[in-house]
Amino acid sequence: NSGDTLAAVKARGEVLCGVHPARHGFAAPDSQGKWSGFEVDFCHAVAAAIFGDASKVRFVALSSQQRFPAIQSGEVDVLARNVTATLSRDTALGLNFSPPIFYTGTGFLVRKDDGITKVEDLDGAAICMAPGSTTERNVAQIFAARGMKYTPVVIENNKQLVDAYVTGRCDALTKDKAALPGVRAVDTENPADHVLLPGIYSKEPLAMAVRQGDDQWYDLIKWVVYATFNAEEMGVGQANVDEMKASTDPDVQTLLGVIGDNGTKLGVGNTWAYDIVKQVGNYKDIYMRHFGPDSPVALDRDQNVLWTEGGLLYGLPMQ
Amino acid sequence: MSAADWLKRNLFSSVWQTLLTLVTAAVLLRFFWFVLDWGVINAVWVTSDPDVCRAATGACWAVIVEKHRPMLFGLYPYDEHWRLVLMMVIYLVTVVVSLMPRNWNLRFLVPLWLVAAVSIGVLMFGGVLGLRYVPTSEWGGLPLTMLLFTGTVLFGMPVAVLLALGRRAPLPVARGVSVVFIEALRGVPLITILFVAVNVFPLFLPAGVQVDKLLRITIGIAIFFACYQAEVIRGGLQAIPRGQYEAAASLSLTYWQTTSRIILPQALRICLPAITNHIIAAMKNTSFVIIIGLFDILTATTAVMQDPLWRKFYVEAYLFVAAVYLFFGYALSLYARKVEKWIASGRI
Amino acid sequence: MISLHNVSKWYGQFQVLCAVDLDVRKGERVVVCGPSGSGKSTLIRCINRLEVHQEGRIFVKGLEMTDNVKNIDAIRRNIGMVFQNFNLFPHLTVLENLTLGPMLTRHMKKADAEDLAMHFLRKVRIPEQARKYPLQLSGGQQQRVAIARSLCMEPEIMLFDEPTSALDPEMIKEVLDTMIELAESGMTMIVVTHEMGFARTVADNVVFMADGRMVESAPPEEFFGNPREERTRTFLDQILKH
Amino acid sequence: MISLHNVSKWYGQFQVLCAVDLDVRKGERVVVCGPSGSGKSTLIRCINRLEVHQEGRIFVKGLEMTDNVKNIDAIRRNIGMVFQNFNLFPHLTVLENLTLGPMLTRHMKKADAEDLAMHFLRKVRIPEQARKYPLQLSGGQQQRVAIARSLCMEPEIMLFDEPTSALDPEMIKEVLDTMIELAESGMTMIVVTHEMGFARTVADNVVFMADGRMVESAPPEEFFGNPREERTRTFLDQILKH
Amino acid sequence: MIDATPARDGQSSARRPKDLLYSEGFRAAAYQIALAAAVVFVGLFLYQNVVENLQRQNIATGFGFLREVSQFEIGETLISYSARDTYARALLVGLLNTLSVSAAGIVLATIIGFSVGIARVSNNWLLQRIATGYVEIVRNVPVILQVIFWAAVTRNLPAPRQALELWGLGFLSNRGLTFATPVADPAHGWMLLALVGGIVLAGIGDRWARRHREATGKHVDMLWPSLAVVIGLPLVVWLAFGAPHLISFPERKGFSFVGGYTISPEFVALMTGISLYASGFIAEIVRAGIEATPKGQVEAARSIALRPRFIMRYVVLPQALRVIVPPLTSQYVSLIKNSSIAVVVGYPDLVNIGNTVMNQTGQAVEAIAVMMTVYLIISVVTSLLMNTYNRLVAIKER
Ligand SMILES: Nc1ncnc2c1ncn2[C@@H]1O[C@H](COP(=O)(O)OP(=O)(O)OP(=O)(O)O)[C@@H](O)[C@H]1O
Ligand SMILES: Nc1ncnc2c1ncn2[C@@H]1O[C@H](COP(=O)(O)OP(=O)(O)OP(=O)(O)O)[C@@H](O)[C@H]1O
Ligand SMILES: [Mg+2]
Ligand SMILES: [Mg+2]
Repeated sequence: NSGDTLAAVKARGEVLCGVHPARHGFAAPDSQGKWSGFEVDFCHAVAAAIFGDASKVRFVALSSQQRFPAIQSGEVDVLARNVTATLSRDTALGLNFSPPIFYTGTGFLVRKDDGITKVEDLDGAAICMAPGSTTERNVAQIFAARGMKYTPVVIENNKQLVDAYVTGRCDALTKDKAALPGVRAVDTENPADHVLLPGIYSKEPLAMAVRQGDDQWYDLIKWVVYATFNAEEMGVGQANVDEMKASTDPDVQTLLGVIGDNGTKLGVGNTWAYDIVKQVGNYKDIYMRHFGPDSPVALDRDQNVLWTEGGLLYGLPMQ
Repeated sequence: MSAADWLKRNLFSSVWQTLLTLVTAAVLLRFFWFVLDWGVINAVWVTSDPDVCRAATGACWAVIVEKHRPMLFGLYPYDEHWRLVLMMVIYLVTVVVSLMPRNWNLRFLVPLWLVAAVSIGVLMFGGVLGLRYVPTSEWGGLPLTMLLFTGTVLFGMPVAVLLALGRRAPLPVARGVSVVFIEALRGVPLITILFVAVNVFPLFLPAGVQVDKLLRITIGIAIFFACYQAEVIRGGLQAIPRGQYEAAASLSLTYWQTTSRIILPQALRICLPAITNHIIAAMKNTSFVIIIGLFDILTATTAVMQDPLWRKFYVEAYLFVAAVYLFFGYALSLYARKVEKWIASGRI
Repeated sequence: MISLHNVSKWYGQFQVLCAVDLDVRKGERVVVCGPSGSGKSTLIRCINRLEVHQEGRIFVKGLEMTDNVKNIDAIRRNIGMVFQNFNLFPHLTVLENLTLGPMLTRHMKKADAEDLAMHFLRKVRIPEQARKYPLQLSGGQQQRVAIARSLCMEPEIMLFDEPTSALDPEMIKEVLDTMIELAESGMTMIVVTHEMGFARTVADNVVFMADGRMVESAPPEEFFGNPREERTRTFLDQILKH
Repeated sequence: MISLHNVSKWYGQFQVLCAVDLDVRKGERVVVCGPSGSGKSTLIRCINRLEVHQEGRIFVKGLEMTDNVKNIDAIRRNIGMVFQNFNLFPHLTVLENLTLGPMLTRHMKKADAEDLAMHFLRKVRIPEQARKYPLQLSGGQQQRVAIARSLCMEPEIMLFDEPTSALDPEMIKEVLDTMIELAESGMTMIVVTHEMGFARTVADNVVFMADGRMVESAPPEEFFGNPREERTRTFLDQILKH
Repeated sequence: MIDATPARDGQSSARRPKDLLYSEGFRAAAYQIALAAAVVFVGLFLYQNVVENLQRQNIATGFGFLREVSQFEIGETLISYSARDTYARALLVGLLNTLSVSAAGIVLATIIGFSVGIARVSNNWLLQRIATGYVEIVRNVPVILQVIFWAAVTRNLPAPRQALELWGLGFLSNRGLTFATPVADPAHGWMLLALVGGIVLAGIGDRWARRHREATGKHVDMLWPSLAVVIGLPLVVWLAFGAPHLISFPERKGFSFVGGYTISPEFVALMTGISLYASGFIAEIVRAGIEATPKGQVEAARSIALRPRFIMRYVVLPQALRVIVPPLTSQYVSLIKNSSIAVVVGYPDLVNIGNTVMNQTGQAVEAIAVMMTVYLIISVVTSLLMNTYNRLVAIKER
């Protein structure tokens, strides 16, 4: 089993990547059907590592209900679909999680003129959420802990869900906090009428997921993620990667495949990390592309900064 | 009968009837006036500015003009929409041609459908002749509805016939298998079958074997359709007098010869109206794929109605989709009525 | 040609045929009569294995009728059967009704089968109806088509089960005429009928059945002139008074 | 008892009855015959107002048939009607079929109604079928039940619309026998039928209709022996040759 | 082969072994064994694959998860439920919601369906045309489109603050239909009892009237007395309790309303969609039922001078119901099955909850099996009841 997936992907010539059907900032097709987003770029990174060509990905849009069966049955090779890594998913679902690529928590989007400023104001509110999400559980805990009541309105279809909030059926929309700015920016008529409640009320580490039992494939995914962290840490970005190739720093040389045979160990070409940074970018490049101040879904990096800056991103050494 | 007679008999035959007529006519006129006022007089037909629509008191048909492409074609790559238009033309021509009785011979129909299927496949998938490859996960809109529907009927009808024959077969095992299969599937909602097709079916396959999701869903709907249709066909089979079997036996025809030449042609003619009803139902049922996120015309429309600027005009958009279904459903039932007439007059 | 030894048949508890013996030689014409429910239909349907007998043996042209598919097939090809209510295939034209058997079981070419069909349609005197559908014909015409359909299989034996009883009086004659012609051409025939005039004219032997038993079997002169059994006499009295 | 003056009726453009005159005295038995579609059924259905005539006047026992509900009700109580296809209520037992009318419209006690019903069932000779459902009976038995059902209303007049034409030959006799008995008991009857034997035996008058017109009306000896009209003769030739 | 008569009384098999191949009995047996083997083989193959796949990927199996704590809330519950209850209880909540929305839908569909069906056979040409148009439209637009449409309509109702007031008795807003209800009072229980008592009394009265008629021949009209006792008895009880008339009026408070009773927009949308869709089919069934009673039946009844209402009651209705009830029931079953599209609009029915459970636990096979089994049980029970009914009312034939 080990090695099956990589061999199959190579034979197929493209990576099958399960993504969210429409989560602005993370994954969404534009009106021309071209996918873009933070998680989409991680899929591209995987393709770049394997084929040296970031475009060799096929995106499979998955509803929250379909995402786990799709990865389990092999319909997709890797899941980059706002999956919160949890113990039960790791075990009972037969998954393995990459290092988290995005740290967030449960967030609430509310209407400004309702005068809600904190979670405590939501007592008795109707709250829209997706079924079977970790958010659904977190909300139950957040409200129970404060002795408050709410009416869940649970809708699977993401369009219908957002529609229910926007039309006023719900007082609040709850999702991963990182997903809400996208909703506000794209789906509301006037984004200024809606605010995100401050504060983070739960842990939602989003990670890529693969099937259990294929260690080689799991290793590759894991190190693709670390490569983006380490590249940022070493100051190797899309803009300067070619110059950095000439760097004498052995760590940079190892990363970019100038020396060593990390690629061979992973079962891909030795310039795999170079290809990632060159074609997709390091973590910061990817983040800024989709959540930077100029993007429609601007998001502070919060904990999503390197450990060296007090954040949670910590790439293991690539020796 | 003179017009006055007719009016008297059908509308004003008694005081009570007259009253009823007047009240209904009043309500009806009011309704028509509203439709006219809202749907025609004050309607906005073409504009790309939603504010123009908002200012109007009537319908905003402009939303359909403005959004027709994502509504009709879903996620399919924008620059490749011409392929879908071409596909629909080929599809409709093929269907219309094959519905005409004078074309009913296999030597013409089989090649026709093969050619149509190949060219539709080439257009939809691409990847050859310099066409860009488009995986099934990006297919959508009306073409997807058409493909689901056609797949359902083409795959479902033979299965239905087999199940119906199985249920009437002289072999108890065949009967038992068919009965359990038919009744179990008819007892559950279509949604659960779609769930199985999407979420569970892959687990039934050996490791490494993959079946395209669209194909799985089509098969799911088709089998569901087949179970209902099998019951209809069974009704037709039961209506065939025993004498027909005996006459066939005395001509020494075999079971399959009897079935295919004598019994089925008659049974299918007998239950044609019910068969048509279920075929129309199959067309409506394709809309269930919204639940599993396939981008048929209905899903595509709900997605388009997500646009905050145009969201307000959902009534117009859904009326449009309803009209599409009504159009095809009505065309099918008109055609079926015509076929019944042909059968009655011995033309076919 | 045909011989039945000791044939019995039950429907559940009810015995329809009790140890029936019958021998029909080549070219012989046998008329079977008897009260309703006496087992006449069952008898001739057993010869064609439209019903399965449970005891005794049936031979047709030397072949025994068992559950051997090959034998059944061979026997059925040699036997034509005409039913009370015609059982034509309503979805096929007259011509298609006639050519179906020859094409499918005798593997004839279409053109040959149609020639053959037209030949027999002329014989039953309705060649002009070839392109019509059965339900567009009168009962008498339908029955003649049914006869022609059997003849197209060129059988050596013809079985008739009350071929005229579903017909209006005017039409009975045309069908009986056809059957008489057929008899004169030397066909082996077993006919279940109550048309005693027909029996007198063509039968070599008249068989009387009651309660599943063969009560009497005799040439027509003897059968009508001087029946041996009491049962036969009562039956004839009833039927001829009418 | 019954008299029709100049009765006419149209279905749309098509005239079914053209100025029909008819007088039936108490105890008289009239047989109506004529080709199919000549308006026989329509005629007797007008007498019971199952159809509405558009011109002319109909009197039954001195009451005129208008759209007066009371009159209609009174007249219907005096008239029993037997249909070609029996029209028994299939969801009720024979006994219930018979007692329904007496109990609901004549306000009889259940016990009395059942006694009455059994009386008439005996009269039509099937008292043993009282607890069965109509569809469990043979056609002849069903028609006799239908006659009994009408009789249970103790009408003074009985109308029969081809009471035997849906029956097998063996059953015709039993129904005709019942009707003959009824005639002998002195009931006023109008019978639409093609059973000329019956007409000869019991009719006081035979009426011949064609194209909605009453062509001839005469006592049976005269009607059969020496018909006045050419139409009648042709019709009788056809029907009696049979 | 005569397939209309299975060879149940086939003769003893042929005598020589070579003949065996040609024996009808042997062939039938061989086909059966082959078919059975194929079925078993395919079944085993699929089962084997599932087991292997689950094991290889280390996916949990079995129904043990039903006893685990669900950890999610449900918006509408008929029984007490919280996030601390088990998955099994969550599914039960879903099932009850399925049943309640279906029950409401069945009532609505029946009322509309019968009205339209009767209008379809009305003598009034205009009414008949309108009914026909209605039937054609509601039957031919996919039910899911109808439900989505009504969901959009309910969502686009005004917010609670601008809610439409309904004659001071309630509000219509995008939070649903909120209406005034009497404040709970011990009298209500007794009134319910009185209502049941009234219905029983009316039934007894009807039987008495029939006996009386059978015994004396006199007809007593029980329609008005029955109505009086059914309505009157609860009224008397209400008065006896001092006519408690406190009513809980809904008021705007916080995010929506307090007081009164609220039906959620999802419930309204789902119920409206599925019941309008079903009403079209029911109308056709009713029309067919009415037209199925042969004209001769009515004529025969008229000829024994039965009055129109007796003809209706004793001749037409009993026969029409036999035709109507079986297809009507299967429409009810398909309405129940259609309620599963709740998942699109977010009404917490069995499938919606099952869907959540499936996502939470990842045990798709088991969760879907639970849903299918429940619906299968509903179908099977209904068809058993229907068979019994059919047997009871079947018109006895030869
Ligand atoms: N499939 C069956 N099951 C049970 N009994 C049957 C079956 N077919 C026929 N019978 C009975 O067997 C008896 C003989 O039937 P058969 O049809 O041979 O009589 P018949 O002499 O041809 O009468 P008829 O003149 O009415 O055609 C009848 O009593 C009939 O009721
Ligand atoms: N409801 C109707 N609408 C139009 N025409 C009708 C209707 N009922 C009967 N007719 C026509 O009226 C004519 C007389 O019908 P009627 O049933 O009285 O004939 P009949 O003499 O009883 O014939 P038969 O012997 O066939 O019963 C026929 O031509 C028939 O087609
Ligand atoms: Mg017979
Ligand atoms: Mg008539």
